[in-house]
Amino acid sequence: MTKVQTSFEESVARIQDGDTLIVGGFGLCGIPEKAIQALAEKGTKNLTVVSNNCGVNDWGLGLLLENKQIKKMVASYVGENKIFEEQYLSGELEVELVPQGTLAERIRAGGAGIPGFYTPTGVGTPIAEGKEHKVIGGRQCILEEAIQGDAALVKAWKGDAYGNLIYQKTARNFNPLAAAAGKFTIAEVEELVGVGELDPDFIHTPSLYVQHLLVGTSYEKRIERKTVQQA
Amino acid sequence: MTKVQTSFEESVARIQDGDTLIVGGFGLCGIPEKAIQALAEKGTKNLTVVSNNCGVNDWGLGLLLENKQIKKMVASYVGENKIFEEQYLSGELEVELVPQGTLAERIRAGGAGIPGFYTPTGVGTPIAEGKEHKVIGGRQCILEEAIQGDAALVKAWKGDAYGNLIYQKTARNFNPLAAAAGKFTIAEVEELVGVGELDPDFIHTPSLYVQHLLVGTSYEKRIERKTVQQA
Amino acid sequence: MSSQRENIIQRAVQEVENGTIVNLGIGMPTMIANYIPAEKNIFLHSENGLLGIGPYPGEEDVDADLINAGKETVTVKQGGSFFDNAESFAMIRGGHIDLAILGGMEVSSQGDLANWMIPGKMVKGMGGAMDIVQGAQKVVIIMTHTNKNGESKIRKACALPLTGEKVVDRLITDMAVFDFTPSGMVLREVLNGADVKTVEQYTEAPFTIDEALVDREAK
Amino acid sequence: MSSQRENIIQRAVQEVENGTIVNLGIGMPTMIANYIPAEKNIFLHSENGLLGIGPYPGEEDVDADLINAGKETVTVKQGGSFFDNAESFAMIRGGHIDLAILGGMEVSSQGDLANWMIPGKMVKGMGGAMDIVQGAQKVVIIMTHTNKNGESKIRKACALPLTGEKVVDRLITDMAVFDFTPSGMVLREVLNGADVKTVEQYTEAPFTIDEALVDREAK
Repeated sequence: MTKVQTSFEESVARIQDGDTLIVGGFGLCGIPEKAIQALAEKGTKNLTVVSNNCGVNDWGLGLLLENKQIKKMVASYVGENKIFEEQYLSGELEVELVPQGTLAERIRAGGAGIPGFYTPTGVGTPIAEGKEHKVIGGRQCILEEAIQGDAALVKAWKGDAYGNLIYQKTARNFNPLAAAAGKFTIAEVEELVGVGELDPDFIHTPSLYVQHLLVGTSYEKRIERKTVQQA
Repeated sequence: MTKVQTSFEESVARIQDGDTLIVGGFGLCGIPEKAIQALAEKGTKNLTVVSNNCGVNDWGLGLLLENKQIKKMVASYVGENKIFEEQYLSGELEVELVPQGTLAERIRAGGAGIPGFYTPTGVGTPIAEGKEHKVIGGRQCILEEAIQGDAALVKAWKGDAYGNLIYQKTARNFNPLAAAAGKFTIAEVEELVGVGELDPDFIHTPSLYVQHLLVGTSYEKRIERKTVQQA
Repeated sequence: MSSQRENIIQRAVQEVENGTIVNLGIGMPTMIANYIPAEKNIFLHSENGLLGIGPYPGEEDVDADLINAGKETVTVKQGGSFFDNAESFAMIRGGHIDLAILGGMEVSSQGDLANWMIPGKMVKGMGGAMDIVQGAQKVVIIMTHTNKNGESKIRKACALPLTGEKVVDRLITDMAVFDFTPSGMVLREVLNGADVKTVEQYTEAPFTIDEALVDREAK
Repeated sequence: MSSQRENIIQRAVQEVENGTIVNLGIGMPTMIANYIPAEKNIFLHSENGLLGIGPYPGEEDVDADLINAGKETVTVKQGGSFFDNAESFAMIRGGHIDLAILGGMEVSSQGDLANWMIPGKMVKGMGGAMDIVQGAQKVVIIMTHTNKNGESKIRKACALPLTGEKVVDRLITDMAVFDFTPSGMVLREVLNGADVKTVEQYTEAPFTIDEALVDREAK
């Protein structure tokens, strides 16, 4: 019943060429550093990656870009990455830009078995082109479809052997949504705690969403924009 | 900035005849006892009440039924209440039965600004009659619409003056969904704690969903089916 | 408990595999929990917002804030969790429940289920049943083979309003086990001393017979 | 900071009312936070999952797990909370944010906004802007009145791809404040020494002039 694994290499070997992968994180905050590194080493190709951003040149999902492992990126903002720009302009990389709230909701819908939903977000913009429109409750909306992943990579703060997870501060971001929407979810945690140590009233990702759980060590947790108070 | 109120009577006076009211609770577990009692005393009429169940004869939403304050009930299961049966069979009470998961999702959608969504739940059943059908991802679905309340009544375990709430065990049930879907949300808590005492990583209902917060005393918390282990 | 119900439960509990997430319906299915062997590590899901239902509490541990979907006081298992109803049905609809065992009133040969409403009688509501039959990875229905008048509850087509269309994976009665496959309803097992002939006699719906079962009877 | 930007921020901060929930866009809008008077109890919402942004941390309190939507390290205010992105945008789309202040590239006379994409240039993405303009109770856009070539950014119709259609409630520039009403765009205030004539000269979009403003200029 334990989901604890010890080899990131073996866990990411579950991911096949051509898979759709949902990856937690916002910018470089709360990204599954270790699983991404293992996947970069593994070299799995033709991935469709769904994640709010695409890392930076030499970190996070940028590592997979550098290796040309990503065929298509689904994201809301990709402005922090030069390699991304090159591959996109050369036509190597397919890109689907999705408003952040719609992206979050589509991933949630994927985990929650809601095949599609209507939202006013994007009406009258290029995002709405080709999408079904419907007025509901007096509001013009467009139809958006759920996103499910063949696999999901998430990063949590603490987890137990059953796969219960808690996240810290804004490192939560897309992680719980990704965990639920992955058919095979690999969670990495900073700390493995005993079963029963996490308060059942305050578990962010209940155990049933997680298939593999690994403990990562020496997290870099790079900061994109360190801002401090002027003393 | 404090949302703390002292009079249930004054708070429920915000609710008008004919309003749609979303009420937390599952069976008699986690119901907003005090606000319901105050509303029964106030006598507000022609209410549309959205709640998973409708209390029992002499407790919970059953008190509003007894007073004939409810015009229409939207629920998933109403089998525990004799008065309900009488009013329904006499045609006094309008009833919309909604599958429990669809009810939860419709209330969540109301709070989340999702006007409608597709679900496979209910396809091929009386629930699907008259609803738009669509095949998404190979799955036959029906369109369900969001539910918003003019007001919501919820019961939490602890809350702070800003309106942050936490719930206990299965008393959480529909309460966080109702809190978000009410245009005016009245939350009652067993304990008021200082601002900053609730861990920001573990708040179930963030403050912005709550308009009034009241402390209830001597909760009855009736049990419908007390079951104990045979020694 | 009648021996009929006891027999059904005894067979149904074999469906529960180690390390799985299981939702048990209200009534007879709830009782299956008491028969799950201790060596199987099962997480029982309760749709009112609990993963990891524990045993009924001792008198001193009864907690009004901790109930199951049948509104009975329960406990929570180590490693369990609480959540709201949107999350609970996200688990169900999203395919995160491995197995659901529910009661039935009628099952059709194509795997339709009716278990929530009898026209002319007071409608109590479907609760979470319509969501569960659509969402669980495997849906097992348990019911007596016939009604009080000895008539088959396994029908060519359900007469009662449906809970779900083509949703049943397996049906367990006091007499037989059927699977619902793309090529129709298949008799897999005969139980409690019944034979294929008896099952045929008491089953309105047409079905085929598993080869292995034919072989066994031929011996 | 240029005095133009400073002027815009000074006027924009007046939009922020005590006791409200406010989302500030990346860039110039983020800087508004520094100008909110301490006596106003505001909860700043950050769409990456934080209600109650506090000031930038001291050097020793920098936490990689605590950032705002602009990816800057921040702190959390007492009474704040963290949540996932589905919840964060449920707050936005569901109308639970009282005020959003965002930057703009172009605004049209009917309140259309373009602020995410310049054809021919590398597309970086819209982030949460399309959700915010649809969901916030009040949407205030801040931008310079004209572009580098002195051309009006307030257009009859936006030339750039839209972020949202008819979504702007108020526009604040270095020269003027406009409101978008069912009867069209209305000039409410002239700022920083500009007069109505100058505003008319630098504004491509047609607008009417608030009566009170006409009266004031007539004096």
